[in-house]
Amino acid sequence: MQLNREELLQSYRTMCTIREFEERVHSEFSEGGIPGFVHLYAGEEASAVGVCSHLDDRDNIASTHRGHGHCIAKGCDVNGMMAEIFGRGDGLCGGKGGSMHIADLSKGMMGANGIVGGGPPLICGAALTAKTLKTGGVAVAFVGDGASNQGTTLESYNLAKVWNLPAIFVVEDNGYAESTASVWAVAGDQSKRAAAFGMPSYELDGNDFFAIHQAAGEAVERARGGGGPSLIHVKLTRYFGHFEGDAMTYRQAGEIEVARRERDPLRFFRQRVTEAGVLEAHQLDEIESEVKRLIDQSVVLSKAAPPPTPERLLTDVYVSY
Amino acid sequence: MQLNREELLQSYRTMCTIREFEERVHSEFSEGGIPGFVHLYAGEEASAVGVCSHLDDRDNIASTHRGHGHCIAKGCDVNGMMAEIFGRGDGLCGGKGGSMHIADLSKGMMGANGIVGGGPPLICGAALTAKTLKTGGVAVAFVGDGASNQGTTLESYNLAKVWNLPAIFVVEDNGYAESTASVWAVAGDQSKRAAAFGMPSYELDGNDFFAIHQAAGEAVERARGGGGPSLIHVKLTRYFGHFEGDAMTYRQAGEIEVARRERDPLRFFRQRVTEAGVLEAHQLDEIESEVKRLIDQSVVLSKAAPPPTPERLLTDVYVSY
Amino acid sequence: MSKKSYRQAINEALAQEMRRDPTVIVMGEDNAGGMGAPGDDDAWGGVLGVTKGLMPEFGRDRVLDTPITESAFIGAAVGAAATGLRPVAELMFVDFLGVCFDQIFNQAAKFRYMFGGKAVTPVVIRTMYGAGFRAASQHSQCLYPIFTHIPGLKVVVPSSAYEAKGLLIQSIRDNDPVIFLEHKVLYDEIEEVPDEPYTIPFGEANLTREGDHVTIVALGRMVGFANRAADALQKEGITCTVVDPRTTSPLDEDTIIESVENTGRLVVVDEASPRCGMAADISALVAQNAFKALKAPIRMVTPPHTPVPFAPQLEDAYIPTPEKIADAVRHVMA
Amino acid sequence: MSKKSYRQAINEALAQEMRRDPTVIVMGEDNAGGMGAPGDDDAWGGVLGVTKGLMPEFGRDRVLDTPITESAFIGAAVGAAATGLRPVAELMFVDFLGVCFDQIFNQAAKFRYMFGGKAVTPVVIRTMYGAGFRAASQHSQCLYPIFTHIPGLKVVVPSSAYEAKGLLIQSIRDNDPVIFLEHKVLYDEIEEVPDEPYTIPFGEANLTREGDHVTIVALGRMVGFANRAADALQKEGITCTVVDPRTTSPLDEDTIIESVENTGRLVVVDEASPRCGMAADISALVAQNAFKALKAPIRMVTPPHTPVPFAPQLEDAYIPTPEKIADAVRHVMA
Ligand SMILES: Cc1ncc(C[n+]2csc(CCOP(=O)(O)OP(=O)(O)O)c2C)c(N)n1
Ligand SMILES: Cc1ncc(C[n+]2csc(CCOP(=O)(O)OP(=O)(O)O)c2C)c(N)n1
Ligand SMILES: [Mg+2]
Ligand SMILES: [Mg+2]
Repeated sequence: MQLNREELLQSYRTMCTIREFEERVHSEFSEGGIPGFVHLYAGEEASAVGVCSHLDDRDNIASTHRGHGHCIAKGCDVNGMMAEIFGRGDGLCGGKGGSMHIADLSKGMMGANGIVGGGPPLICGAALTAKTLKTGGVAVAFVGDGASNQGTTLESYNLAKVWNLPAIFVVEDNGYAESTASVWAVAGDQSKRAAAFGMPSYELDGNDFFAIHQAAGEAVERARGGGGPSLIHVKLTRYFGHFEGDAMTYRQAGEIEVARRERDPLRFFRQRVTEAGVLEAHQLDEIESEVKRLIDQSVVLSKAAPPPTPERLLTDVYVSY
Repeated sequence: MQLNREELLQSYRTMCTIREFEERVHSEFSEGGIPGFVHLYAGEEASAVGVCSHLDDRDNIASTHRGHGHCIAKGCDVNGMMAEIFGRGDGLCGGKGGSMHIADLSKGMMGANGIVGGGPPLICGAALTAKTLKTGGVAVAFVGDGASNQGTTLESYNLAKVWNLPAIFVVEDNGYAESTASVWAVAGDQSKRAAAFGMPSYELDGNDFFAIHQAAGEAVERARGGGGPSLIHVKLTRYFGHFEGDAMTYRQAGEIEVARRERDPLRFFRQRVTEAGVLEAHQLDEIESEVKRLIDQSVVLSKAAPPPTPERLLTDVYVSY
Repeated sequence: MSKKSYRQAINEALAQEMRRDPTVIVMGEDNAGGMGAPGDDDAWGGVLGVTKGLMPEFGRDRVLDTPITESAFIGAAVGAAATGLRPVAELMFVDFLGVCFDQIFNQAAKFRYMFGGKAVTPVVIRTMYGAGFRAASQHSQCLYPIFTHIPGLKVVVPSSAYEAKGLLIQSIRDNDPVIFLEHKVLYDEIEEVPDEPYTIPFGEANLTREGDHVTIVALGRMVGFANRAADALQKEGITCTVVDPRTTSPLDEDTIIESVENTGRLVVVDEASPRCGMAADISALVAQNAFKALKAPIRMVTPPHTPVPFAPQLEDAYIPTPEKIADAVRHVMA
Repeated sequence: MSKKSYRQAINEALAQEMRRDPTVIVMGEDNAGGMGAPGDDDAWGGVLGVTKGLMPEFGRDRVLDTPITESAFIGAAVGAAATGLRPVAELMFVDFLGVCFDQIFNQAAKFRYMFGGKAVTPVVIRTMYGAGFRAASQHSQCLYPIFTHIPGLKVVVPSSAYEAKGLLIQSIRDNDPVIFLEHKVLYDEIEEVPDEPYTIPFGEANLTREGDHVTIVALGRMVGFANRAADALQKEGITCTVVDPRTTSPLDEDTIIESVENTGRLVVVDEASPRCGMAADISALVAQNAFKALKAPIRMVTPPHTPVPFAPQLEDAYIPTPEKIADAVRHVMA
């Protein structure tokens, strides 16, 4: 699957947006402006963007507690997201959801999720809608290595296959579930699990946008064509703690530095496209500066925005009651 | 694993007891004497007996809604079971459990279970007790083909492997979950599922007591020796409906007759041992008559027994409250 | 208008809504049945035959059998509802909520609130409840107090065939997640039910009779029992108002309070477990909001705080009876 | 005796019981932490550090990390309890009950009854609850009314460090399944706690203060709030009895009823959702059994029937406050 220049630029812009968004949330959190639990996606950008660049508004994704990257890749408004994380009234969810519950159903983003393994069943449903209404849409569940063990996830593999759903499961294996290593907690392996349920699968370097883009393209094409579900297993690194505030004593000293230095998906992308002469470094630099301004602005706006008005406590429980 | 004569006679006796018990419950149910939901195990005897003949009182099993066979194979008192099914005060559970909840923890029988997939997590716990207290015990979960898809079951595979538990999962695949065929509802296959979680597995003819006995012996030995969990997949036929009262219109006409005629595990056993000259037909005939008398008597006793006294409604909720 | 059983009324509601709205689908274990099996195709219609006949009319694309994976398929119903279908998913027995509750109470129930009002999740979960079938502890529970406890869910407890049809059509057309509870012992109870589709609004209680002395609030199967008790009491000169709230969430607080203001006495009857149950919920409502009207202590008639026993004699002693209800009324009249 | 936080009190209870009884084991996600990881071994002690230090003392065989498979490991704790261990399993946030509830309410809770009294299942499930952490709808619920609803479970809601230690030791020694609920906002609250092990029996409420005019029943974190309200009211000449039931199941009905018989007025404060919640449960109890003593309507102080919102301003408006409690007391005094 060849990407043209425009698509490459767009992909890089999205990855940069995620990175910058997360770096900025990290620093704002440490300054105390952001309430609650926040889980950052920095380091995992190639997965969200590699997959979501195949999707459009017909398509749905379900995300995890570590959802900012998926939201951005699926087209959620960045200002609305930042305002949501700050708990503002004009946040994407009116300040009622926060980092763990950002959603925009109009963009096919069915929500970050505070429940590990919450997304895959929902995605079977979105895929069922697509199949029933013949929209041509597909549905993607992102799950962590930890979530890959959850019964809800494994059941969903079976249901997606039995119903022959246009569903894709992306296992984002960042080596840890909280402080527990995936090499310990995940018995067997992800591809064999896919095979055990009759699904084709891919094992990929999660820092390699192009590999993910290629595999996701195949999986999406298969799903759209009625060929049923697939699983994509990507190995990648999270650059921050499990949540903001995590001292990360369970990690190897220098682990993140090495990853940032040697396997940064953004740098990897830059190198590939510039070495191949498809894009020039200054184009990418420009994107980076633009993105920085955008994120700066989103923080400024969020800080200035008022909290939800008190009566919002009681609204949105039901459509009607 | 060679069985001596005594063991062979005992195995046959247990299989006959199950068969006779179930045939009798079937006829008593249709006469209206037995309340509630009853699921019969007839046709699947080789599985319960082939596996449980390796177990002793250190070992625990968890069963299913189709639990009579497992109970008998694990040594539950047949009179107590029959009385329980009739809802009598001297039933194995005082008449408070009924067919779906027969248990005898003193025999390592942790209960039939009204919840599909209820047993495997419990078995991880029994195996953990054995491992922690170094009893040398193992724990076995019986699950149906339908239950093999349940998240609780799949999670338990992972936990048993990660914790390296002395656990064995026996998937009793009788081709149906209620009226739904396992060829449809089970994506992929059972052995690949075991492999996906790093477990050794066996695919067996569930009518062949000897094959099951052999495989279960290996699995039990592995578990006792600290080698971790295994999965045994047996294909067999249930001779009655999903529950008593099921018209079985989803089955092929004559399906059961053919199975009874051509693949009856009891007949299979008889043929093998007599052809090999290890046992003689009259020995087996005697067992059959003895068992018939035993079951007759259990029905007579159960019918004569009084219901639980009214105050039993309020007892046994807590040890103390 | 014709005589229909509770089962037929539910089946008819499903069929009529499926005809009306192509986005209505039905799913559950063996909802048609026979999937992949060599025999009949529409073999079951669910374990007690409630959905029988839908598959032949609407096809396998709209009447879906499922593997026994309640988290996956109830969650799929929720996800489908959030993306444009109106699924009616069957959780065979409500007792099975423990293997799929997250998708109901943390996902479906909370989407709209967490997402700031932007989600609409019109899913209906049909499920069987109640004792009386000798089905023992894991197949006889009520459990609707648990759903009622959860903001974001609507909870419907139809007490008769007429109620079942109108409330189910309302449930399917409603835009919030609805738990629709069918009492298994009522399936064969028959009454006059209109042939055409109709709706019964949520949160509007039904006064099945009116009297002067005592208000009896009863739910589901207990509505019939309460009326039998009231019949008996009438002979003693005690007349009762029997209130069937129809839905526990929303609850028609006004009608209950108004009735107690008229009668001054309240008996609440519920088949669910007593602790944090519906009887307590309704009693507390009245103790807070109609206290001045009360002439006697409120009386609750519920099963004891025990699991449901198997033996028929014990199960019969477990379930509230018309006699126990009448006794409670006599007690508040004393 | 020394100052200890609620967190330390819980940790100490666990350590002391593990020393006393080799069959006590602890399990949960990251309960030691670092399993399979290259860094520290005892890296976490659970997500908020409550079990930290146990693994170094008792080893990996008695402090087990688990995969994120709550059905499997909570079920394993139940199965282990039924076969000879005394597991203390951590369900990180009570909000996660939806992925493992079956093993709790259909298995652990019902074994003894279904099996005719032959099972003993001494499992403790420790779990965090409550709002105030800006953790939003899926990490802030109380949900203990759901456990309280289920016959066969015991439910413990410690309101302070002293209570937590004594009640947890009791929970571990108890022979029934116990749900032990830790309010996340209380973890850093400090008070004098005896160094030696001690138990606080279940079903015995604690009168944290005694007064003449109103009985306030409050649970968990709300006990402190009720006492703050009572402090403020004292200046107005209103004296309150504040009852901390400590356990919602069993519930010390006698102490509550007796207190209302003395004061004639009842305010019930609970952080759980209102419908079929603990406030309703206790109100109904009193409306049935101490009606004659009541001089005024019962008043419930709870959050509204909504999920827990994220934004701090909304969350603060959601949670009951000492001011709202005081207002309710003034209301029943009016
Ligand atoms: C059902 C449930 N169990 C536990 C948690 C607590 N929890 C939140 S994130 C997390 C780790 C998830 O690990 P993984 O799936 O690998 O995702 P990652 O954080 O690495 O992106 C845990 C245990 C939860 N939110 N939901
Ligand atoms: C969680 C749950 N879902 C559904 C049911 C209803 N049910 C009881 S047995 C059964 C079929 C089980 O099939 P299988 O596991 O193959 O066992 P078999 O009956 O064939 O022995 C179903 C769906 C249940 N008891 N529990
Ligand atoms: Mg991870
Ligand atoms: Mg089967």
